[in-house]
Amino acid sequence: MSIKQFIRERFFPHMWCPGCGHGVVLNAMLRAVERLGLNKNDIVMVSGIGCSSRISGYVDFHTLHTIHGRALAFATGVKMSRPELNLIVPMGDGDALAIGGNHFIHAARRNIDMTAIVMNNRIYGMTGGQYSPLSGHGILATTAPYHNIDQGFDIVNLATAAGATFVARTTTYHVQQITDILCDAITHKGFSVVEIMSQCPTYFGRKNREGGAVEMMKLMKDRTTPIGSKAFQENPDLIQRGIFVKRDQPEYCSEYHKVIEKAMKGR
Amino acid sequence: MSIKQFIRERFFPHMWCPGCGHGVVLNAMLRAVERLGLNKNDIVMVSGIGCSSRISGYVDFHTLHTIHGRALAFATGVKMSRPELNLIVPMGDGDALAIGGNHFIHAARRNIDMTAIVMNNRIYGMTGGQYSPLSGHGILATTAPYHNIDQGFDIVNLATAAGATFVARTTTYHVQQITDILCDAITHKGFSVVEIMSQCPTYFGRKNREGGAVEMMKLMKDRTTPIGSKAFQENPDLIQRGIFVKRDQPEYCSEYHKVIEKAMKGR
Amino acid sequence: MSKPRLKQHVINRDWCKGCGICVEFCPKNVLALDDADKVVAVRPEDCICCRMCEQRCPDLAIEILTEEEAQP
Amino acid sequence: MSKPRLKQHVINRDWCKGCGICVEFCPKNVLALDDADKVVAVRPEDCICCRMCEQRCPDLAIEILTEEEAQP
Amino acid sequence: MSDIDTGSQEAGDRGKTLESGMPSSEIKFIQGNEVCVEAALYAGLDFFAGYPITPSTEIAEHLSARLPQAGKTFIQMEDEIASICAIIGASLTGHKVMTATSGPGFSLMQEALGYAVMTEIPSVIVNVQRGGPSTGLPTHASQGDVNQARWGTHGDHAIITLTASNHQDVFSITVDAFNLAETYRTPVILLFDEVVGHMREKVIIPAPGQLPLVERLRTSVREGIDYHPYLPREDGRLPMSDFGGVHRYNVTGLVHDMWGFPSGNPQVVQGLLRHLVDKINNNAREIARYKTYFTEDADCMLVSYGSSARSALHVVMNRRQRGEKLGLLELQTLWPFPAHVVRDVCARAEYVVVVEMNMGQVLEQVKLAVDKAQKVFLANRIDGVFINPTDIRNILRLIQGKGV
Amino acid sequence: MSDIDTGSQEAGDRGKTLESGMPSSEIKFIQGNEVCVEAALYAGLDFFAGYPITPSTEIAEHLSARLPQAGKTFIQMEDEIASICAIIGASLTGHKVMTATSGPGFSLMQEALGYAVMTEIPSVIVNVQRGGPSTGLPTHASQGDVNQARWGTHGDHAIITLTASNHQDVFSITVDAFNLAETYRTPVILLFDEVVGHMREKVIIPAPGQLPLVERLRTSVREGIDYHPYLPREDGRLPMSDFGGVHRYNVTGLVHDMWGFPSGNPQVVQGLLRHLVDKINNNAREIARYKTYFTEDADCMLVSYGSSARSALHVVMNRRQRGEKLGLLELQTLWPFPAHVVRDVCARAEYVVVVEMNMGQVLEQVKLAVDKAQKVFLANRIDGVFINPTDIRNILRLIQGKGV
Amino acid sequence: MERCRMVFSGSGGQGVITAAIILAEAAVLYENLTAVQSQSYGPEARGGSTRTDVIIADSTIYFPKVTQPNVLVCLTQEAYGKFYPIIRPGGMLITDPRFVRLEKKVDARQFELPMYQTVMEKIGKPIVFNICMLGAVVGITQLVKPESILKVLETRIPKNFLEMNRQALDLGLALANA
Amino acid sequence: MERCRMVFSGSGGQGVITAAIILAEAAVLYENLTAVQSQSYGPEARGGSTRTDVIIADSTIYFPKVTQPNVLVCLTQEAYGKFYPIIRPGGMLITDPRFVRLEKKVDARQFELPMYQTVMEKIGKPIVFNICMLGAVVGITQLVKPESILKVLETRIPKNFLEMNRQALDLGLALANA
Ligand SMILES: Cc1ncc(C[n+]2csc(CCOP(=O)(O)OP(=O)(O)O)c2C)c(N)n1
Ligand SMILES: Cc1ncc(C[n+]2csc(CCOP(=O)(O)OP(=O)(O)O)c2C)c(N)n1
Ligand code: SF4
Ligand code: SF4
Ligand code: SF4
Ligand code: SF4
Ligand code: SF4
Ligand code: SF4
Ligand SMILES: [Mg+2]
Ligand SMILES: [Mg+2]
Repeated sequence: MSIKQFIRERFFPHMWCPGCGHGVVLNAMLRAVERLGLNKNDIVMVSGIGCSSRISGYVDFHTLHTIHGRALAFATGVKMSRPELNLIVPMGDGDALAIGGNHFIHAARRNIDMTAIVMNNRIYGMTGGQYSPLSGHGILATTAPYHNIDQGFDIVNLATAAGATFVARTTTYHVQQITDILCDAITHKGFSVVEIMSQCPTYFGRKNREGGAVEMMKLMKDRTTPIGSKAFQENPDLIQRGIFVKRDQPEYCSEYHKVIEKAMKGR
Repeated sequence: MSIKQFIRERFFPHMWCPGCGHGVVLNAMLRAVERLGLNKNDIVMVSGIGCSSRISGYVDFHTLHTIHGRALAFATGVKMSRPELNLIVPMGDGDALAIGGNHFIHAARRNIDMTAIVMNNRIYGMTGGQYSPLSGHGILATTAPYHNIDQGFDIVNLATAAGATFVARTTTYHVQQITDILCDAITHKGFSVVEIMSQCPTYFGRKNREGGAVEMMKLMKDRTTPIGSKAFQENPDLIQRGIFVKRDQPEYCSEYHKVIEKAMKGR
Repeated sequence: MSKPRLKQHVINRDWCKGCGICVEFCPKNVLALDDADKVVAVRPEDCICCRMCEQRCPDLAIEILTEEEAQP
Repeated sequence: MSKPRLKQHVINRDWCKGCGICVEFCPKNVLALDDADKVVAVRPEDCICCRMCEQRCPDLAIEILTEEEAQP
Repeated sequence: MSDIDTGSQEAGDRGKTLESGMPSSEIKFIQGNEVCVEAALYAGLDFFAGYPITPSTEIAEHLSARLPQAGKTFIQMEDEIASICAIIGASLTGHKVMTATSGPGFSLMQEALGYAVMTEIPSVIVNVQRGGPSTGLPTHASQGDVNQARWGTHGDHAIITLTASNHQDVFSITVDAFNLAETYRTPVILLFDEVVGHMREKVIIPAPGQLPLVERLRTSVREGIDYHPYLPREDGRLPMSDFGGVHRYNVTGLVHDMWGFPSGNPQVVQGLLRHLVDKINNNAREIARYKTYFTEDADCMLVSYGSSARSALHVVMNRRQRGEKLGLLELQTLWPFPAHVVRDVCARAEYVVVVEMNMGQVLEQVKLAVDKAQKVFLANRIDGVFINPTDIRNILRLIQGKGV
Repeated sequence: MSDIDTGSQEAGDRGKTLESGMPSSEIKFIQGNEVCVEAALYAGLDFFAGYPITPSTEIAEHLSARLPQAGKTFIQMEDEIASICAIIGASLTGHKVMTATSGPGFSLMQEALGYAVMTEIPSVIVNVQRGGPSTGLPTHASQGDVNQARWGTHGDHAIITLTASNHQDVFSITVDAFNLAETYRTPVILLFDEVVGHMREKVIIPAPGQLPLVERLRTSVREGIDYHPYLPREDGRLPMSDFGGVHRYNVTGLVHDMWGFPSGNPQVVQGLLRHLVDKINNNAREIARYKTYFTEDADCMLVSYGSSARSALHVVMNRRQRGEKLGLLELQTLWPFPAHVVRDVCARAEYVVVVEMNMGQVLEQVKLAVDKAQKVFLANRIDGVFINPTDIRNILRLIQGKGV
Repeated sequence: MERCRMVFSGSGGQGVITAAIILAEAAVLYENLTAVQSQSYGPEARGGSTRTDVIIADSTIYFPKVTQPNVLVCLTQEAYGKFYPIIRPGGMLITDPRFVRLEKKVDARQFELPMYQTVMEKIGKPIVFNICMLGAVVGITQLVKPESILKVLETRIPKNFLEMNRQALDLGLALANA
Repeated sequence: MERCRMVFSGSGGQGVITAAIILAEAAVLYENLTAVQSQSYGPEARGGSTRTDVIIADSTIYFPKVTQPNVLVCLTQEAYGKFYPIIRPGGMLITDPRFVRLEKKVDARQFELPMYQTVMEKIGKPIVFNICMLGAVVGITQLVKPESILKVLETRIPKNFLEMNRQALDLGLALANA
């Protein structure tokens, strides 16, 4: 399989549970890299801490497995010091938006050129099933034994309001869309956010009686619809999939380059 | 003056520079408290660190002057443990949205009943004039001697996307609107965000040749317009003032109360 | 309620920092800064008691006392 | 490009965790889990080489080898 | 035949041992983390805010079920910083509060911990230690955060840090933590470790009233009279007034005067800093919790704490059976370091062996405490594996010059 | 007449003093914070990320102007956590990096500092100390973060911490910090204080080449050949490979093997932790920077560092003129604590007086280092006021039993 | 009584930890014995093999881990391969042939019990496999009375599942005594 | 030379700190002297009075702060009230009557110089008030040559403002020698 050239085979089978959506994301992401024909030496993957963040250990790029919630801040250092590299920053929903929420909105605001992937399983997988800012009201979790009263973020809205210039959403059921969108996102010059709804059968599925991986993927199929589809007009509870934002705006590293030029000339 | 009943006179004249907009916010805020007829013992003001955050020292409420960026997290503890109190949380733009951005979006998401006031002077006043996430592209600051390349947040958009159920903006020029909006915001049951554009003549004004306090206030008059005004339709560069969002949604403390009821019954 | 009539501009000279905000935005040009950069009501007779000075002062240093208020 | 013809389902039994995703979502019901909860192609002749199994497998454990690909 | 079930056990003067079978007490077989939860509830915990992290997560999980049952508050915050800030806010309204975390989260809490020290907020912070530094070894045994508990936040300050080795002690020391937090108006750190946190064993939940509880000392100053939030009484304690009550005062992390308002006056600065340190360090004897085993005649004193003390005690019991004069001092108070206890207990020992799972953090304190630093040795493990009696025996043999 | 301008000055063996008037060196009259900036640029600083905080802000401000002029990178991040994370990322791509902060920000950086320790990232973290704990006294003099620099992050580890008392030394010690960071592949902490940071005095910027610079040791392993990012060479150094270069490897804060991949193997754990500590602590002699004044015959040795050492030196010069046998040991390396130097230098002194602006943080180390702890005294100030020669003289009088 | 040190090992979903806790809890709550249970985690939170240690005694237990178990239960080949060397000479090894092929010589009594197969045949729900295993352990070691285990199950398991668990326990006891 | 310890005090906007830095820099860069300048901040970052210490000497300066100034400049009443007691007996006190009313007895030569008025009359820009003050200090103390001050000004001030500053310096020198 040609995507095998991008993985570190010796660590397989990976640590994820059977049916974990994070594996699907890995699979589709590798296909995007393959399709784009990127050189492995030009890719830096930066991740935080969580089941999702373990993805960096499995890919044969420059990989930086950091601390919980801070991946985008590390990535900013990498990118600003080597703007020619491709930065891919996969994060869990907790990683990106609980402890990491601030770095998320600030990276978006700066429009720094990197691809943030939120592997959204609506739960803290790594620590055993606590609710996340994406769980949503009513959900059960090990720290919400009655029911969760926290409203969930809408990642797409938040990223857009914060200033991201590429914002998209898809699910692990829609693997080809993952690959398509990631190709677009990685190519986009600016901060790209791709939310990928993913399943954690072990904790989210079990706690919330959504069944196993297969059933959860079917739910993602049933609960989502392409942006602006007729189905959505009829049922606004459906979650839209696709590319919500794609716009041009000066990218941060290029802007900084202008500062250098100005400074070198004397103010 | 009847608003003097709400201040700690012994600390006046206050520490703010001549013409500092933060004083105007204090003035208008006290009038809102007066108009609402609130009992001083029922108000807790929680602030962070910054020139703006010094406001808590001057008012005769329960006052909690905390650490930089974390006011909303402290306030969450106060509110959740004594839901009947009125929480007013004034913050600087840096305090609320640089280091404090995460607590800001999460408090909004939870819709916890408190009034967050962003005293937005687009600069770090306390530390002497560095750029903030609200400075905006092109601005000069002590850490942006060439020009600032960071895009600014739109506080209204960000708060809305994060889930705040009351979102408004006004300026220190529009003092009566400050008082009106604050009355609404404090009364609103849920998380209210009020952005008050404020002047820092000492750093922002001087660095960016906007003149003194008077000139800066005139600029705020000229650069803003009521929401959806004709002027705005003609000139979309104008900044809109008014109440952008005001909607009902279950408030966090009440929701938690339901959890207690459920738990006490046995699941 | 009858139109308020000015009794006095109560100015706290210790608190006034001379920023000039009240002076500039007074619709009737009632106020001015003196030599020591403190505000004074130079044309009190023109005052319409709109209280914009009082409400805009960042230092809570100026207050409009009207006849009604004066006799509680 | 001619329609791909299946050469082989390459299944990595060490990697397959038996989650059943490929089985469930194969449009032609080609796959099944065996006793040891590993995937096997039980009806390879029905396979249309759509590669959905390959692309959805979270464990990179199944691959579709087609005739074209087989002779690079 | 069992090799460790004999030997008398002398409880140290402050080490309270519970007798089983007390009326209406309850026996449970639970994890150490859950014992901490039970004890916190017993002590009157009203408010918990936390963020999950291995190996402390079970504390949050159990409390999320238990607190609402008691009409009290559980909240999972967006991170550890928010968690400690939230409990400080809740403590100010007059509630008993706690948060729980592990290494990385504890590092994040350091700024706000200093705020709690400075503003004198009663609060309990649990750190169930895991292997460090950094993400390290999330699920493994380690006791590497002892010095961080003391010095993690910036600036001079003092702090109370407690630990325990078995579930009954986890219970009583957790209750103690709340009591000390109220007594000294200070954050107290409970420094447990992965072994104690995750292990299950019996614990007897004492009947209500069986363990003494210290309640918040509230001011008797009446409404309208000046209340000084930072004026110590004769006995050194500082009565509080609940936020939302009748006294409106200011709380700030800046150096402040007795009214709680910022001050840069050198006398105020010196006064406040000395007060913050002295109120704790001058009461080191009161705060010292420890247990002693066979200390009267021991030639070789083991000094240990937390789960390591279990292995140390195993060895002591074992060797005593053979007539070897080993003793154990089990520390339950780590900070302020009970140097006086260590000095006394180790006075006649020929050598002292500190048993811990780090590179010698308590070792250094013991060296400072005893008469002759050269007689102090270290028996430790730093590889994530729980130190076992064989490790200690092997090291003892080397110390005694007997080789491997 | 001046009271302090005589007396010979013996530079300690590692204390490099610059001669003025070297060709193409440049004289400047600037703040200590700006000296740090000049030195960092001299050392080859490529990348700075920071967040403003008093009294360190001027470092960021000057760099925001200077770095782009040199085609290098300055970025103001959203907070201190992001700042240290960003510099770690930038260091991995092969750049010399720095961040600067003060107490509260330094507390926030502790988690990521531990990550830099664990992943062995060359980096320089400046903490210009202010009064603590908490927000404390933002604009006042203090040296209260010495122990935090050592123990602020969780887990066992070692760290290098340097300081200086005057601008010429601020320059050379800052350059040293970068050199040591590269040599030992580690974060290095520069612990300055408000007085040194804000004071202006003369500094001679050395000509290029005048001070030795250590550049990043890059692997000689060629593309395609296995590169081991965490395999020390014979001499203990670990060659690096730039991220974005030809070797793709993994970096993690989990305990990892020589390839950089997570491992829980006890041998790997023990090996890594020992390596992290030993690479620094076993080189304490190499890393020790200090200066000595009149140590040969001193009956009374002052031990000091940072701005306090200026006041101490003032007293020494003054008293020497009167024939009193005072000496000064000025420490520039605080961690690993140069115990061997202290022991040697203080050996013949009748008493040793540690001069610092905290409650005795270096005092405790000096007590551990000398032969007789009882001969060590503390001359300090904790009230935010810069300790002055009179303070020291008064305390000396008391120590000498002469009363006030 | 003789102090009994046990290690139960298997893979994530098999419920060996729950079984260990139930056993230890039964000993403590209903037999007035002392017990300690602990578990070790791999370097990862997920996947991999699970190991839990239980010590049951009639006196205080200080060191809570097991270095040499009297009783070793292995429910996967991987666990068997990893742990068979630590068995205490003269101890007992319990395996299920559905998961483990015995390959090594050990100085221990070996019990190869078709627990999985029996559970599937008689009950049809793999979820009670661990209770069957527990029945076998209790049957072989006689450490606690089966009733004590049942008492624990009653406090932990919803009423409608209780019968199934009792059945599984009996199946295990029967296998042990076969 | 005699070591000279100075304190300049005033309020935020008056530029006393800049004046102090220029003086010290002139001494160091153009007169081969040693100098240290420092400033103290109030408890707050804003408002309040400003104080800056300068020591100029021809030998190493260790302790960088001034406890008893030879030269004390006070440009506000508040600063005067706060600092007059620390003046070194026999020192010099420089004030501007526009801002300071002398009320206390001090053992020092007192120079009441109408610097502000002069600047406003002759130049009309309050911004160079501090340079005029500096001229007065230099004129009175003779610590450095006026040319050295000018050299520093040249490196710091945009060309078109230089003349104005030179003028202000001269006005100060003149006042000192009046
Ligand atoms: C500072 C810090 N706090 C908490 C943790 C514990 N922790 C590790 S991963 C994680 C959350 C994982 O959830 P998510 O980011 O959604 O990733 P997932 O495991 O679901 O893929 C937490 C809370 C940590 N490692 N560091
Ligand atoms: C953790 C921490 N980082 C940095 C600082 C320094 N600091 C104090 S206030 C401030 C920013 C002030 O700006 P803003 O919040 O906009 O308030 P303003 O002063 O403009 O009203 C900063 C960076 C601090 N006190 N604590
Ligand atoms: S716990 Fe959930 S997120 Fe983690 S590996 Fe298992 S299924 Fe995936
Ligand atoms: S510095 Fe700016 S924000 Fe601060 S008090 Fe002065 S004018 Fe106001
Ligand atoms: S607005 Fe207030 S402070 Fe400003 S000049 Fe008027 S009275 Fe004085
Ligand atoms: S009340 Fe109105 S009119 Fe009168 S002085 Fe004030 S601003 Fe002017
Ligand atoms: S999807 Fe992959 S892991 Fe799952 S059953 Fe199929 S081959 Fe096996
Ligand atoms: S390629 Fe398509 S048809 Fe063939 S087995 Fe896979 S999913 Fe089924
Ligand atoms: Mg998740
Ligand atoms: Mg601001």
